[in-house]
Amino acid sequence: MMLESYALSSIGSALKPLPADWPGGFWWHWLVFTIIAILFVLLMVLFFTYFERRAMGRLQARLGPNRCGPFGVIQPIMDAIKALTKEDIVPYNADKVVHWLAPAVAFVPVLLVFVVVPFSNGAMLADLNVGILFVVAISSLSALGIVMAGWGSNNKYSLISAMRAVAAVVSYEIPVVLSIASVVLLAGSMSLNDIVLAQNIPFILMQPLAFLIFFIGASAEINRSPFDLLEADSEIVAGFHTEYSGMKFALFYLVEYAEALLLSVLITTLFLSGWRGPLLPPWLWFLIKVVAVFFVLVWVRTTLPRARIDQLMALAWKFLFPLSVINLVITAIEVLAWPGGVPWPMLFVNIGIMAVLIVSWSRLFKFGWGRVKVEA
Amino acid sequence: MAIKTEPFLLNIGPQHPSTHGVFRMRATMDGEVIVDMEPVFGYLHRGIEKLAEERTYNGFVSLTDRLDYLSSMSNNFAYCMAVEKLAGIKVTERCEYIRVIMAELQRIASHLIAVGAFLNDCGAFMTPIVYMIREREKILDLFEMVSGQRLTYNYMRVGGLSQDIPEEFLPALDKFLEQMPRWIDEYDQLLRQNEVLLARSRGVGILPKETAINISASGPVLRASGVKWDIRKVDPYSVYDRFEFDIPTGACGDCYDRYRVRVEEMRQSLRILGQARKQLPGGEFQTPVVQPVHLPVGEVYGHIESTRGELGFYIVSDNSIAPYRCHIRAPSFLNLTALRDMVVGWKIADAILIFGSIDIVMGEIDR
Amino acid sequence: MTVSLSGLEIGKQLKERFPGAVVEANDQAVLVKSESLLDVARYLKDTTGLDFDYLAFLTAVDYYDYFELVYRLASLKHNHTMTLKTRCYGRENPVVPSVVKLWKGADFQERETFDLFGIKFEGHPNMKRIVLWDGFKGHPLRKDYLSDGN
Amino acid sequence: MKPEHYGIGIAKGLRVTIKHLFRHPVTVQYPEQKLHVSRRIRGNELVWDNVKCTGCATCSKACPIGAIQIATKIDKEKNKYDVDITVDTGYCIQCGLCVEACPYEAIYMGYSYEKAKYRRNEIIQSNDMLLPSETRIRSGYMSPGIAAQLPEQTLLLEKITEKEE
Repeated sequence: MMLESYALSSIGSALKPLPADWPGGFWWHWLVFTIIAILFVLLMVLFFTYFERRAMGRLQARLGPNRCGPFGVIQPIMDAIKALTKEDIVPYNADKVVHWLAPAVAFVPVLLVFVVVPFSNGAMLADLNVGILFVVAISSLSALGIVMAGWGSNNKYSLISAMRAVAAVVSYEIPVVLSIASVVLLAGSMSLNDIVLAQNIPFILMQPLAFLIFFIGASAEINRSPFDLLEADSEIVAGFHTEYSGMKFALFYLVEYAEALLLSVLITTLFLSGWRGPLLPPWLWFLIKVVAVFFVLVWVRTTLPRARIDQLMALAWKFLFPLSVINLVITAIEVLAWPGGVPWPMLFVNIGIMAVLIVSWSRLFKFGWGRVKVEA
Repeated sequence: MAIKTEPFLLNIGPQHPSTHGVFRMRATMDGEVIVDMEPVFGYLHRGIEKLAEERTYNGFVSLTDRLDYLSSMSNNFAYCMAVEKLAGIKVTERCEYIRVIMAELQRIASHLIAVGAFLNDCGAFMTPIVYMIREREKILDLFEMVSGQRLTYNYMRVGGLSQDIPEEFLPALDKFLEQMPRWIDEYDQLLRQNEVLLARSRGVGILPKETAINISASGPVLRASGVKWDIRKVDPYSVYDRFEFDIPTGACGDCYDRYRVRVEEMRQSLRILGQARKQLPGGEFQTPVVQPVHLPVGEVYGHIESTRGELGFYIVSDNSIAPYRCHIRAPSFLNLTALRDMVVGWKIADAILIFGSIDIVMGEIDR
Repeated sequence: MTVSLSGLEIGKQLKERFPGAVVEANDQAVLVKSESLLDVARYLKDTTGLDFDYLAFLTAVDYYDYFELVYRLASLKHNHTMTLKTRCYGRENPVVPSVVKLWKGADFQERETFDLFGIKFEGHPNMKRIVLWDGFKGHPLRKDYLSDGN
Repeated sequence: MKPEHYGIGIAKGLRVTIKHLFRHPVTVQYPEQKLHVSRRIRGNELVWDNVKCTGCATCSKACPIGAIQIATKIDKEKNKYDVDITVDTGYCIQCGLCVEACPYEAIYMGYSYEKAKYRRNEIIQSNDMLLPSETRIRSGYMSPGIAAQLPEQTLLLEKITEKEE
């Protein structure tokens, strides 16, 4: 934490927006930010595992980990050591190559996405002008790793989980992308840095519906509760990582939290005006917002039961998809109607539209379906 | 179905996070859908019915704790009542009231676990069960105070109780009765209207009224199907005829109804507890005849409304010091008969939910 | 209050309806022949006024010479109960008709009785051991059972 | 039909969980913090009173498990009547029936609960090992006199008293 914040503060301020006279130019920038991105992901994941367990403990009237070190802060490191020293078990009859490759395949894409995330104004590894496309394209690749794990484990629970993963990722990609599209429409750019710069009013107020859809859709995609069907512990034991142990399991764990981090970072960037904020330095604002979003994720996970797979699909196609299309059309009209300036009316109109749409669409909510007729 | 698929066999259990013990469902699956299911159990079979034939009548009380280990007090109650019926012992008023208080506290404790585990099966990550275990802990404290144990109480004896309640018990009970309704309200707030829970449990695993009766279901499972059948009301034993309480019933017998029936039963139990607390008389807690040694020849069936349904002890005596035969009518065992019909056609996630909503305890099923 | 119907009354009714089926009828129970058990049970279940739609439990008692099967029936409609008994003889291969078709609740209980007493229920769709494993020797609740399986 | 199920239930649930964030956790940090158990606790390890015991073996008969063995013999050299008691605490189910059965109040349940053993043969205890000592405190089960001297039980009911609305 401290190390990375120090690095960010010194380098982030020095690197605004990318000094041409930096010795070595591009390559130094590349090296520094690669290290920052990797450190950011690893350290934040360590912090998140601790933070989630602690927050969840308190939300459940427990204490959470508090034994290792002061307030239990060393707990994630201890967990990592434990995972590293554990025996690595490969199930009999497993597809060994796939089984081995899966954790890495799952992990790399998540790490890649952080290439385009701005930690401060312009402080990012690559300011791609199609940044958001890059994010969308790369992040869903990690589903491949999950499918590989499910297939390679030679376990029926894992296989069910892998199939669920494919279904969930494919269907939730659409509402997520559509809701991002409306943000892009407002910002007028696909670069994440430009999107942040465009947010004089955070887009969560301008695009509440898009935010909601993105939040639900993305948490379904990264299998956070209430859509954690991939590792639904009460149904399919541990899903795709049932048969994983030791470091390979730790990698999956890392993926899970890195994805949660990615979700928090994206919501911060797209909807909560990223690193922007008064008084405090940008990188601190960024971190505060990321942790706040993650806390909401933890909070939701603590409270909600899990949806069923067909309900998950139905939510994507019957609820989120139409709403996101409507939202996109409305946003497009609004952008045409109020070109430039501070569109305050848009804010209230959008909030009103969200309320009306959600209430009217929820009338379609029905119970008791989902039984399949089975011929005896 | 248009696509030709091949069914496969999935062993859910005996070691699975949500089979509530060592229970196994041999499920034939078509993708996520269960097309056939066979419950397999017996992993916890200890032959308690046989052990009863080798224990004295009082000695067996401590083994009844091990039947339905989440409601030991009810088991003690049922067994002692059956033996007393056979021996013709009339226990004192105070003893009856204390027994009722214990049985109702036990009902709340057990339903807390049942509801919490059900919601946990539903995927609410640990939260409801942690909250509910906290409340159960308070009841266990009370039980520990009177009996000295937290799980296997072994508190009741044929002809009375092992000891009278200590003097600090009643103030603690008052405090509990004052606190508990608020907590139940809070749990209702937590998940009663939750859309995800409603979507998951409404209309899922419907057990129709006729089927419920035909498979000899009892307890909350039967009542959730809309049958107003509670042994406490229809065949009042002990002093239950002196209390005012309602029998909550469900509308259609789905998982949600079973969950609601349990929560409402907790409220009714609190009502009974309040009345029993007020009416609790003084006097002896035990009949002078403490140890019935030779019971008269005959047979008896004593049943009570245990937390999971009709718990009965069928005892045949041949005038020796131990029962000649002791059959235990275990409610979860019979409720489990319904499982296959309820599960087939639903998805694996629903199967877990339906299974959780029946609320079984393996100690009672395998015996 | 649940009324426990006297075996004498029902025994009388049954004697008229099924001559020769009732072996003994006392205050507590009606003992019928195992051949006519199914007919009697069907009659008890379907006759208006009796309506024994609920099988409270089913079990067996080993009396060395014979096994006595105990059926406790209840009617949720009229709130009354009765006990029906039947006997089966022989220790090698005792057989009684199954009542699963009438009360599905008998399913597991008959399997359990088979498992622990070795009484076969004719007509049960899935007559196999339920709490003990398939290779288990002997039937433990029999009075002459010894733990070495003989 | 009322337009419902638009998330009001979820919001209510979220409210309940966030409320708990500001409440005091109920966890007890066990080895450091210890609660007083019930005065009547049926802890492990029986305590035996060699003065009161007559060797009548009522406890042994009352035990549903058969964990207590009592043998009496006359020691002719010392002209003494000896009681030889052996308890297999591994079999003991802590039901307390022996304490109840004893006509002379010569056997007690133990008050302590941290009595794990490293070796199996330590579980089987006999004679002098069963006598009361500093580490083998007698519980007040079935003996109100001892119960009155033991500390009062900590109740969770009194510990958690937040939520006054």
